[in-house]
Amino acid sequence: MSHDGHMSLNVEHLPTRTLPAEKPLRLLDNAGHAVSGESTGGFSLPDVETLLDLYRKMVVARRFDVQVTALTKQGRLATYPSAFGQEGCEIGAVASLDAVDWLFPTYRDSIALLTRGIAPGEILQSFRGDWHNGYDQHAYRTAAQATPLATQALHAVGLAHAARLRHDPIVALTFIGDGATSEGDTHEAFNFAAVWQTPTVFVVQNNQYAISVPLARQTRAATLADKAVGYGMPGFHVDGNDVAAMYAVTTAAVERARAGGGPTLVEGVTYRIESHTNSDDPTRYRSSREVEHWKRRDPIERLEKYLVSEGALTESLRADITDAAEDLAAATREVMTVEAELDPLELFDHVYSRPRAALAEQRAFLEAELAEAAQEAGR
Amino acid sequence: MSHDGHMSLNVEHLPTRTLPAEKPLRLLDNAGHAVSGESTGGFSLPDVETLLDLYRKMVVARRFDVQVTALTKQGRLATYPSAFGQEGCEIGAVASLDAVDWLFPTYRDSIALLTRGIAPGEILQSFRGDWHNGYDQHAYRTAAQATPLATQALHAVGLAHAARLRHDPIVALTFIGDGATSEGDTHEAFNFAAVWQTPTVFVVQNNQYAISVPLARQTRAATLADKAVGYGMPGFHVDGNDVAAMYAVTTAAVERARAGGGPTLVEGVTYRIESHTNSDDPTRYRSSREVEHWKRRDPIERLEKYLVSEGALTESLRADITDAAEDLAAATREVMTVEAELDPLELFDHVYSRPRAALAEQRAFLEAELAEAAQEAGR
Amino acid sequence: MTATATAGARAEASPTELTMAGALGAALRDAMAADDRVVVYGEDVGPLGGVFRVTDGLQAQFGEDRIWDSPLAESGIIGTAVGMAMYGLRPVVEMQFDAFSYPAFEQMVSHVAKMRNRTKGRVTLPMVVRIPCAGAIGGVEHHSDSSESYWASTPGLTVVMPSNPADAYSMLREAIDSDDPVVFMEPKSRYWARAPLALPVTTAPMDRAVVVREGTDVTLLAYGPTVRTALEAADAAIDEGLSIEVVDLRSLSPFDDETVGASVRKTSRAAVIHEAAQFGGYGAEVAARVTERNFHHLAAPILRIAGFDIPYPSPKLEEHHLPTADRVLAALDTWEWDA
Amino acid sequence: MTATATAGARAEASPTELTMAGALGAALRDAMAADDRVVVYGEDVGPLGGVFRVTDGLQAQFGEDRIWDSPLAESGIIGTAVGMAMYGLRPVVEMQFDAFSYPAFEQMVSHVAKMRNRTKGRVTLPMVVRIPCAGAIGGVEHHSDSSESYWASTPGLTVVMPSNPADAYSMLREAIDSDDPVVFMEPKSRYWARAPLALPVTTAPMDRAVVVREGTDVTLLAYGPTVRTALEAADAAIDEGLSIEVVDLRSLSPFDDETVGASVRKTSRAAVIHEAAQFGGYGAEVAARVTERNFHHLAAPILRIAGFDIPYPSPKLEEHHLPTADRVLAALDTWEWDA
Ligand SMILES: Cc1ncc(C[n+]2csc(CCOP(=O)(O)OP(=O)(O)O)c2C)c(N)n1
Ligand SMILES: Cc1ncc(C[n+]2csc(CCOP(=O)(O)OP(=O)(O)O)c2C)c(N)n1
Ligand SMILES: [Mg+2]
Ligand SMILES: [Mg+2]
Repeated sequence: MSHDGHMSLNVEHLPTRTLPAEKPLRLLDNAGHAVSGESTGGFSLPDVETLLDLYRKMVVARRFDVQVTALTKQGRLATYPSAFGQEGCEIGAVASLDAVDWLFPTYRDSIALLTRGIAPGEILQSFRGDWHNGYDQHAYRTAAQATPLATQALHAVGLAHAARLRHDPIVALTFIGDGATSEGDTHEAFNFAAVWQTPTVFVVQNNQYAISVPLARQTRAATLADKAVGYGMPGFHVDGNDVAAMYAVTTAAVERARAGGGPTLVEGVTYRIESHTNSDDPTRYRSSREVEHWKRRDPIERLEKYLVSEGALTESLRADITDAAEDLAAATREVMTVEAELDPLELFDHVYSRPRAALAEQRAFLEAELAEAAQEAGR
Repeated sequence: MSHDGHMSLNVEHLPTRTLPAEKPLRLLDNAGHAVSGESTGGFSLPDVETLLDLYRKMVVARRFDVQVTALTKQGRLATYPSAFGQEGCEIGAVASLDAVDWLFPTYRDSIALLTRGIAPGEILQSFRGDWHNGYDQHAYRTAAQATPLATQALHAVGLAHAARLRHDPIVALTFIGDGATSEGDTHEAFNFAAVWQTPTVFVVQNNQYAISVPLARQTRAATLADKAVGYGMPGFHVDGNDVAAMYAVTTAAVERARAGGGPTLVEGVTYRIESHTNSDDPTRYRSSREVEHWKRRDPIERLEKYLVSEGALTESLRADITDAAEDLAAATREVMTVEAELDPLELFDHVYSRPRAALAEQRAFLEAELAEAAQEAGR
Repeated sequence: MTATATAGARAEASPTELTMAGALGAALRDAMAADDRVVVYGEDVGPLGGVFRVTDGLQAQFGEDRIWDSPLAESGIIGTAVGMAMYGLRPVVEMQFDAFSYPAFEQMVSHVAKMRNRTKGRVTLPMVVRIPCAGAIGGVEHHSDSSESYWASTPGLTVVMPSNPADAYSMLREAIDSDDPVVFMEPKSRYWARAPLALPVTTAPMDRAVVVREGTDVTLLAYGPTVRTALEAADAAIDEGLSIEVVDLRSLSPFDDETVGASVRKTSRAAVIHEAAQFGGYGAEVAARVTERNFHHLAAPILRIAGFDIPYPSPKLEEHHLPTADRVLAALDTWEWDA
Repeated sequence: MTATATAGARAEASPTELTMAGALGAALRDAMAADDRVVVYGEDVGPLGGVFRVTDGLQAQFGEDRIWDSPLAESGIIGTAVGMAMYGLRPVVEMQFDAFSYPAFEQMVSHVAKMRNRTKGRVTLPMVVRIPCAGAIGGVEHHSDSSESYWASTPGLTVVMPSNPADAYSMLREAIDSDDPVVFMEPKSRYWARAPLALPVTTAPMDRAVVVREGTDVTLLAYGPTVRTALEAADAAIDEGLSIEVVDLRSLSPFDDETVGASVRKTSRAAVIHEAAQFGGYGAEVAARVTERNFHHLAAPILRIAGFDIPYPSPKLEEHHLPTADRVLAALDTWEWDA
């Protein structure tokens, strides 16, 4: 066993007392060239078909993200946390899951939900302010997007442990922000998962900032993947803008988890190109030079260069993908033109499964108030 | 830099991306022989005078601990968490502090308080149920013993950071149990300390159990010191029953902290010989064979063997130490025979510094009630 | 499976003396036997049987996949229970003392309480959080807090507290059967209270208050450890010619307006008793809502006999803090009885 | 150094329009200038100036040793503040929203609230925990909780909430000067409310309620965001021939029984208004204690106009949840006015 993170996932029980590679693991470099040697960490480039699929997903995801940001700027959504620039992380990770697996996302991960097949209108219900969550958790095997940081990681561990107790070979993958790694819940989730050996994959999206706070004020560790060591869990430090690497590593982690090998920590190093949310002002805490630097490390362009150089991305395929993306954007605009019919009385209907007299009284009060208002309006 | 924890503390900025030694660092073996080579981690044995002082402190501490346990069994205290067997950790760590430094102890660390010079009667006020805390924090530079696990570690970090901001060269040392390392607050304390580079020394007393729960259910890490890596902080895995090693490592950590080198994590591997508290039943979760095994690794006997073999522990010195220990035990019994005069009205006096009308009313109510009761009793 | 169904399925046992701790353990055992989705975990619940021995013997019976010791982290315990409940298990977790549930506060308030509403009922969390609660056991600091008002004032939580072994059994079974998350509070000072009991037993539904003693002049509203206090006061009041009705609230959220209102309208006077500090304590809600709904039936303000507005005292001073039957009677004396 | 002393040391400024956010920022600036033990930290309080820009410009002025961004962990923020206050600094920390203070609940309840009492006053914690609070800003889930009853019901904490820029300035200065820990709640929906203000300003002591509008028929008790609601209701009530007195509670713990009692005894009718859910909300304590102390002066039960007993709704539905002037007036109509 060496100390610089070389490990092949053929090994069933990975050695866990090793430091992740300090240089992020990478399969494609920024120019779109396949990488060989040390920095691949023993992983190999997914086949072209897989890469084309990842490419398509990233292009569609970005089109969606851009569309929603535009709609938000028009005031059509209460808020939208964009993942522009993080497509390598988001798609690489979520594409590694089977349909039976569970995803535990944060507010940042709408494009991962989209990639899981959740409809734009369902994803956006929360951000447009209709209801706190708009999709079916069980149908999509996707938890509600979590806002309280790191809390969802524990849910992922619990669900994975329950499945394991039931001999149900599914995996739970959760996203955690670089800032959120500072929360106690991240620690407890890592530890419970490691002690219980739950089939959980932790994907830390290190996008360099927690709102305005840069990574250097969040940790003094050389990499966030280093944290895995303290839990006896394997950790991988990955170039998050290399979707091929993200896919390869998380796929291996998912397979390992499914096979009973326990949890894995995957850090994807990436960057949030957009502001934190629409109410953020990133000029206060980062330079446009820095943003430009990262724009030149775009995850989609990188894969595109590779696919083009391999002759895999034909013009007709490209057109096809663009069409799909535009269709999705149009559908997203469309769904946002329709104002949802909201029934204020529903406020009382889901708090408890067992009816409560006091809530029924309050519901009746609101009903009367609404009726009176309607009457006034009618007069 | 090697990967097995060899490091000399002459280095001002320690390399922190290294794994602690898997074998605990040790300066004296169980037979009381000085150890040389790898497992000393580059530390050297303290001089005989220092070791004699540590020996005396341990003997006195144990006598106190045994005395208080006996008094507790007689029902004279509400509870007492014994540190019998952990004297190497407790004394080695606390002896590394200067008078200006601060200690942030837990319920387990009464003998460390004693070693800091706090009087038995003051330490025991809380355990005998008189008041929650009985000694002067500022006079002894010792926080109240913390019961909510791991919470005190954050206080230690905060105080150390404040001192650093004020260019006051003091250090804060805190004890954390193996079980308490699972709490979110431990994580947050490690992280804040590392990011802020506070002069804090974290001493994890790994006594193998959290009440009934063994270490294997608490962590999957190879050592608890491994956790340091994830914070970019040096970590040392130390034989906690070797007071010489504990003293050498924590002294180096304290010096480093004082010099502006930031925090250090020191794990002392030890064992709690007594039950968790008087209301515990250890036969439910551990074997007497295991306890016997550890009794044969007694920290006091180990140092005693060395000192005897070196001819440093003369009979007269031994008698002198025994006398001091017996005097202390007698004083402890003595202070426990005196029932403290408690004024129930004091319940209202320390909640706020600014007087509150409602509390004054409640105080008056209790005063009247007490007066009436006194009158009834007098009748 | 409901408690009643289980009751039917078991042979009638003849009454034996049982403590509340024993009744709770039996409820867990029976629930685990009846439904293999019920799992139990927390700190020291395995070989030790919990610091109050409520889970004594359960690991030996059901094995480590059904009941196990978790790492020492309360947010971790509650957070993983959320995930397990999402999966379809019915976790029953233990917080060792009220004060040690506080690290889990965010998971409790932001997730346990809100998950069902957030997801429009698509995700229910059938989980039970057992909390040995309150004081009067000579515990050192942080071992005698009363946390009920934090939970009861959080919409989305159901909060119950039994006062006797029969209710302890029946309500815990019902809580485990509930599809909603339940904060199940167990008054520590009553753990060793004994009652003759034939298990399984089904008492009143867990969301209802119960009149445990009838009276005509005053209604005492109590829960958990103070039910005994109220009954003592009622006994003592006979000498003073006062007929006291005692209502055991049992359910703190929801509040049983019906049962309580009926009693208060009958007696026209009421007082609520709890250990927690008075200011912002659960008694505030009781007094406020009972007054709101019955104002013109009240001859006097609703009194609160509660702990002082101070942190819970050290063992030797706790007796001065806790409500006693004497304090209850003294409080009733402050009313203008001729008004 | 007290706010008054500072006021004396500064040249009188002429009134300029100031928002509450601006007044709070000015209070922090003046406190930091007056006392170098005052340090400020939290999430995003540095270069960003806080998500509500309250700390805008402070890092540029005072440097990173006086105000800095901490790692993202609320228990860490509060726990380290305890240590800093023990050392003798006066930390002012920010929790980004009510719901994001919950991870710090254990540190708040078990340490911040109890340290002074535990140590018989030997260790005081002069720290301020600023919490942008409540809703009505169209925030998505977890951004509009009202957490005040959790804090106010915890003995050992002092809890205040200003409703206007002048109080915001004066009360924050006083909170920072206080030797006791203060939970300083800032109603988000009022951050941009403007008032002409000459700084420094000293208003009523932070532990006193203030009658902000006199009236004779009804007392409305409000705090933070609902003071405006109460004033609107008082305006509208003129048409109905009703004279409403409005009391801004300002201090939630302690409660100013004197000021409130005087008003209620004058009007004989009162209602309390808050955004938080009614059940177990702060209004329960208000209703309970005002009734206790003034029962025979009351012509009607004290009403609570509050949020429903549900988790805070999504942006498009929050208007139905929040108390409005109309709801206040409708509630007053439910009283038996001839009684
Ligand atoms: C417990 C908690 N504290 C604070 C916040 C407020 N908040 C929302 S996002 C955010 C920054 C998160 O940064 P990071 O984890 O890096 O994720 P990113 O937004 O960069 O994806 C903060 C502080 C929150 N949502 N939850
Ligand atoms: C937050 C919290 N949770 C639970 C407890 C109850 N408790 C007291 S001691 C203890 C075990 C602690 O084990 P460890 O940290 O290893 O310290 P040790 O007692 O072995 O010294 C537990 C669970 C507590 N005090 N605080
Ligand atoms: Mg980030
Ligand atoms: Mg231990």
